[in-house]
Amino acid sequence: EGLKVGMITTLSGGGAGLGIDVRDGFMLAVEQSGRDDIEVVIEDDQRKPDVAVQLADKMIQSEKVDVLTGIIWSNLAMAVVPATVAQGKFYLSPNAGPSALAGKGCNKNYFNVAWQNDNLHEAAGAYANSADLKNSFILAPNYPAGKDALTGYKRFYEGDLAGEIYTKLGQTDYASEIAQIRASGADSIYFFLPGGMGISFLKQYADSGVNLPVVGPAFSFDQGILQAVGAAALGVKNTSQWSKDIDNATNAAFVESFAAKYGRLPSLYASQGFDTANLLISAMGSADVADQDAFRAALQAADFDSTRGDFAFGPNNHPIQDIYVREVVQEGDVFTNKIVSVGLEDHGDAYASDCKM
Amino acid sequence: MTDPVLDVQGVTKAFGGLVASKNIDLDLRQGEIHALIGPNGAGKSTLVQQVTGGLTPDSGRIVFDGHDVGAMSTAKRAQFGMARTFQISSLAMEYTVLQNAMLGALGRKGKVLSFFKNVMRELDLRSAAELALEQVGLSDFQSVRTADLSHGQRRQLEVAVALTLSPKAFLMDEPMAGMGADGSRSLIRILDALRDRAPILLIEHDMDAVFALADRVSVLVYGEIIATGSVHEIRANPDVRRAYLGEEVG
Amino acid sequence: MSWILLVEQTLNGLQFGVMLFLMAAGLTLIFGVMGLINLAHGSLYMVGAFAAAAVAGATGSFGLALAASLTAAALAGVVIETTVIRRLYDRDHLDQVLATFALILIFSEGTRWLFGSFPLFLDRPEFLAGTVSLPFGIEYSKYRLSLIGVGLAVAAGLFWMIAKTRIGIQIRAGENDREMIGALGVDISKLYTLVFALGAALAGLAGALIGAIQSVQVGMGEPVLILAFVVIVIGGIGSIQGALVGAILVGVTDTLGSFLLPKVFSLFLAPAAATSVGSSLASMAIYILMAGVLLVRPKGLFGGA
Amino acid sequence: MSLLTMSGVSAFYGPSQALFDVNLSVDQGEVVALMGRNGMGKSTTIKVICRLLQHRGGDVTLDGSNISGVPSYRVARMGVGLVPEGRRCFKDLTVYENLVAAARRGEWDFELVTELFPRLKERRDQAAGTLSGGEQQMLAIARALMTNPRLLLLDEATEGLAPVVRQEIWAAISNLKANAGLTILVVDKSLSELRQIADRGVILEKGRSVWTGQFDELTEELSDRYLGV
Amino acid sequence: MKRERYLNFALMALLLFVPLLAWLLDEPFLITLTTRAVIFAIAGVGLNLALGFGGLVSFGHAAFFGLGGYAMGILAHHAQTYTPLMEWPLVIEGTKSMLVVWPVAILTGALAALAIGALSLRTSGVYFIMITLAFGQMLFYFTISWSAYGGEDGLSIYVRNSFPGLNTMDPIQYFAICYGLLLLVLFGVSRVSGSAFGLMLRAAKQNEERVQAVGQTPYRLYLIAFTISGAITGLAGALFADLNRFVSPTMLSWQVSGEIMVFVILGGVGRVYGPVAGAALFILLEHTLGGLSEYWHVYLGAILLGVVLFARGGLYGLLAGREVAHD
Ligand SMILES: Nc1ncnc2c1ncn2[C@@H]1O[C@H](COP(=O)(O)OP(=O)(O)OP(=O)(O)O)[C@@H](O)[C@H]1O
Ligand SMILES: Nc1ncnc2c1ncn2[C@@H]1O[C@H](COP(=O)(O)OP(=O)(O)OP(=O)(O)O)[C@@H](O)[C@H]1O
Ligand SMILES: [Mg+2]
Ligand SMILES: [Mg+2]
Repeated sequence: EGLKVGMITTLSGGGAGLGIDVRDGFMLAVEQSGRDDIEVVIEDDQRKPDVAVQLADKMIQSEKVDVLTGIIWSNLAMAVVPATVAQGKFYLSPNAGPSALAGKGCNKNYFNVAWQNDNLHEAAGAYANSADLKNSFILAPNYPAGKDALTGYKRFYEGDLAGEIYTKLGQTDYASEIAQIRASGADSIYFFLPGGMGISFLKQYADSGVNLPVVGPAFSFDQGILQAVGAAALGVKNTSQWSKDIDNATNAAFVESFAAKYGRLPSLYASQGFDTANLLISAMGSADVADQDAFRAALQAADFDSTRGDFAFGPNNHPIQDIYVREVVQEGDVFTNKIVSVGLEDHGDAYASDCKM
Repeated sequence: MTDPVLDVQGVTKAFGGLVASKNIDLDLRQGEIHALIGPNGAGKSTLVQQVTGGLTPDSGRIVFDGHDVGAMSTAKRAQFGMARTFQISSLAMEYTVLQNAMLGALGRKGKVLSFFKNVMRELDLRSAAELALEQVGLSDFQSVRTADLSHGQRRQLEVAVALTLSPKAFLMDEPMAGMGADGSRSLIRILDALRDRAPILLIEHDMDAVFALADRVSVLVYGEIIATGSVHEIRANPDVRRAYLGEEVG
Repeated sequence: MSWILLVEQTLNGLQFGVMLFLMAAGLTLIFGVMGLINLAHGSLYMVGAFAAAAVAGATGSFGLALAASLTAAALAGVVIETTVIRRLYDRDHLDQVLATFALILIFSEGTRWLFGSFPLFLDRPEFLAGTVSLPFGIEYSKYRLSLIGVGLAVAAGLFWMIAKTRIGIQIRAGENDREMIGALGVDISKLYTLVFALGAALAGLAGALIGAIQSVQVGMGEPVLILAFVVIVIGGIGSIQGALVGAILVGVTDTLGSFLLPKVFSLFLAPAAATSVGSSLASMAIYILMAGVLLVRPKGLFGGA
Repeated sequence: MSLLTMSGVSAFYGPSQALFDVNLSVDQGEVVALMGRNGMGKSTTIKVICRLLQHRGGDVTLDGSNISGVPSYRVARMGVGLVPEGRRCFKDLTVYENLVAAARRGEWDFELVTELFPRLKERRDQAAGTLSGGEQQMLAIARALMTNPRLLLLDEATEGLAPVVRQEIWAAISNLKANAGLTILVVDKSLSELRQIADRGVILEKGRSVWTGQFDELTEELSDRYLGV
Repeated sequence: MKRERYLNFALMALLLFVPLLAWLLDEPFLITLTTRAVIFAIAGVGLNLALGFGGLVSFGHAAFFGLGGYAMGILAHHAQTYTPLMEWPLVIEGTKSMLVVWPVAILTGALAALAIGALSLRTSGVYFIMITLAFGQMLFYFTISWSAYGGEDGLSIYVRNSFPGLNTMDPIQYFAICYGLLLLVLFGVSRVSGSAFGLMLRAAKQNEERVQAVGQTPYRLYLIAFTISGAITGLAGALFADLNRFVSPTMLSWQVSGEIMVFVILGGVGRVYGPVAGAALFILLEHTLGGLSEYWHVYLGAILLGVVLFARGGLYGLLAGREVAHD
């Protein structure tokens, strides 16, 4: 029996790069599987929650899909996932992992194939301890994901805080924050500024004469962004569950075939899309989606070759995985990342204990 | 004699260094047409603006129908029964001629906070509006868009709207301007009959009209009233002839 | 908190303001002089930044990149003026809003089509890298300092052009009565094309200059556009001085607001709550400023009587 | 030779026709009065000449060349100066700026026009929108002169002016005609004043030119029928 | 005039026919899509009252839309978590009944519009556009950081609110509710448009001086219109939140204000049914173009541009001709 997947992701407007990577990674895996019984319906959510909700309705009611996936942003996921699983459909998250869906709001039909939102920040906190950083200055935008980020960092970080700032969402000028960092006596900086915000921050930081070690989650040092930051990012440590130099055959083949097919290096989002598809395909191999319980068990087993190597689901269907520390390096003309250490090994998340399924 | 309907007492107004009204006293009595004439830039429109509420005098009092209206808004004064026509037509250009006339009738009744009844079916208002249009000779144009009227026709409509207000006094700033000879003549007839309904303060450069209509004439020059009197006295006044009328006229 | 830091933050606010002015200048010119609400001004800013990034990428020269940003934005300006905008002058603001909103869609997705969905790289020139030392031990970015210079020069030039030159007078006359200035023998449509191109070029220049220290990506123009509107409304539409003063007010309010408000709240709130409330209020600060200014002066600071 | 001719001109505002078959010519150095009651098409005719309104049928020629489709600024540069109905001064510009905006090379300059209207010199830096009605009218005339026209179109140029000033303006116009050879097409409401300065008259009735001729040929019956006087 | 009436009828019939057909064919999504258009139409009709009739170009109507949404979201949130909304000085419980939610949303919209309008109407023209935007942005940033109700993540309501005798989770029944409300709002607005208030309001749009001279105060007329407009848009917000079972700060963003404005302009400013046509066309375009290409915004932009340039007065201007004065 075939399987119909609905992918709702961001394909137009400012945040389109992420959605396109997830889609391309996903479709690459589907294509490589050689199966013709997977049908994927793709729609653009324009990064608007209400549009995402409408599309989910459409996919479920009209397209009659079995599985939904694709959403990039936490606030869109919060709008779509509860209703989707309530209607008895599976949802596989290739990117967003809001805490509300990992703890009390978890659901047996909701699987997160990327990370719980706090994970990368937690690993960064752990790394800071191991790198002997004792006085961090931390900043993030003033919205739920930003607050989660700093909470995640502080959960593992043991040193003092030289300062803690919430910036405006979408802010582009960071002179003021940098001045505060300079004046604070910090010995390091941790920041979570996704997308264009991170690019602006790093460029301005590099030009400010302040010279402290910087740590961030992979989102600001991802393959799609690094070229735009340029040399300003060199040497920065960042945490990620994936890197193109993770040493396993699946990953090597993925990086090579992705680059060959799309003419660019894959990003972590692409790897997440790729893994999501492979998880799905592995489940199809051992169960029929019509038999929900069997299919769910097959998903839970996570019996697929992940680009990240070891991959398993915790009791709340969120990943248990290694989180690496990477460093931004230059390879020829290209800026990219190299693994320097493992930040947290077999790491789950802080909310699993609240989850009662 | 009864109190004047409008009594302007010692009004002064300056724009920077230019004093456009200097301590002006002027009144308008029941049943009369009082013409205000004077050279361009003498301060006639400025005075009307102060009376109607567009400008606030620097000092002086404006008493209308027994109320000191000097500090009131334009709308409030209009509700007291002060109707004006503008020197440059000021109409709702997208409306039909009839709708513009309805505005006056409606404003007069003060029934604006009615949200559900179709105004165009309020027959008392409508007949008031139609009557006024007939008086100025616009009956045939009732359903023409105001923006499609010629300049002179707009002037006529301007007067019609003032008529629908059935006010206690009219202030008319150059109502004849832009009207053709026949238009002027019929307007003279209208105004002539109107003075019994409400007195008119008439600003006009058309001397034929002023001489035909005015009971009294005041002459304003450089912000000061230099003479007030009957048509006959004013025509004979040599200062007025020099400052305003010129040689050939009169 | 030291006084030095406060001085430095004020300087940062000033500099942010001047940056906003670069963007707002073209907007106020088009808006005030031609009476046109151009939502697509942010798109021209983006065009400038992308052109600069593309040329800098190919040639490595920042000078050429700036030239490219000016040319590309001016050209885009001429094209949209002659095909779309000129049909909108005698329409009401609403039609202009809709049409230029449509232009944003076309420009944004068109750019993504051409350049892909990922941000581009654009860096300041090497000789402006690093910092200079100012009095009181303030280290200040050379590049930002030169931005202040460029912004002030643009302000002076524009002010002179609009207030004093014959062309400036004719443009303002056209704003009052376009048909009439034509009937007096002035080819107002050519003039407007020129002004529009000039405004566009300024936006493009701003995009390139600012893009060098921010991210060059699709949609980059929209947040700045809103800020630029705030600026010109505070200053009074059409007034170049107003735009400058408004920009600096917005810059300083924004910078000092996000810096000081959390500190103020921490005097009587728990630290976590203070940062949160303080930063929330800081994001609203410029809008509160704008509403405040308009309530006291409904036509902005320099907006006539 | 005719400086301006209109033959068989028709014109529309949207769907409604305002001019039907208008014929008119103005010779070099001549003053022609355009007359008719309110709404008969005088201003429309003026607008057609300076291209503020494009006509549909017939021909309009200026100096022998057909000006259909020529934009208004070109016609102005060919020497047509307009004093429009309702003044249309640039209200936010100062008096001086109003004049500078229109100025073209020639005899008329700021000094000369303010000699004709000294009041304007006094109000040099005042915003035109705050001038009195009559002052604005003076400004509109002065502004047209600043373009140094060969053909001057005056549409109710004396509306709202005090009688003395009117007389001055008519005198100045006679002067312009006599000394500068200026050609003038004038719309005004006072028949008696037009008689004094115009060489010829044209009467419009419901958008048609119904009479053309010398003023002494204008019988009482005609003027009563078409002008209401 | 006659043409306009036929057009209104055809439009409303179409809006009714499409979901009925979809219902027969079992295409529930099409019903939802039409419902979305209907709700946006209500918001647009609300804005049109201020914008079309009063000339008040509000760039902050998303605030009323969003507040209506939050009014519904907060009430339902408290009801579904069994926590009272307020305990002092009196206990207020949440609710999941539409008959309570609507009046609250309407009142919220009206009060917000009254407050914002009272301040904003001191300005005019472009300044008014911007000051309403400013108030909208203030509320937007406020909701983003309003962590009690989810901040940027918003609030999810798991099932729609209830309406006596109907199953609101059934798409066609929920559609019927929204359609009924649209009809009601249209009826109300068209009466207002022809009323004494409407005549004076539209006169104020054209010429304030004239309105003052006949003894009326434009400020008061505007404020009343703005308040009613905010109330209607607030209602639309509550319906929209219920449709999605979700409310978030996005509903208050300036893009949403822009979209509501687009519905009005696209349909025809100042035409009572204009926003209905505008919203329907916009949703149709958004939905059909989305499938064409990743770069579908280019086509959307081109079509919108075409409408502005070549169809003066929007769809209604194109199809029903220039607005004819009521007689
Ligand atoms: N706001 C203002 N600022 C400066 N001067 C002004 C202002 N308003 C009017 N004036 C000047 O005040 C004087 C009086 O103007 P007003 O309009 O009252 O004249 P008027 O008697 O009505 O003339 P007219 O017959 O030409 O209409 C004029 O010289 C005018 O320029
Ligand atoms: N902008 C316009 N749109 C539509 N119709 C118009 C417009 N302007 C004038 N008309 C109509 O065209 C006809 C001629 O108008 P025009 O302005 O040429 O008259 P006029 O002879 O100058 O009259 P007046 O002496 O009143 O100025 C009138 O019937 C008028 O209603
Ligand atoms: Mg006057
Ligand atoms: Mg005329």
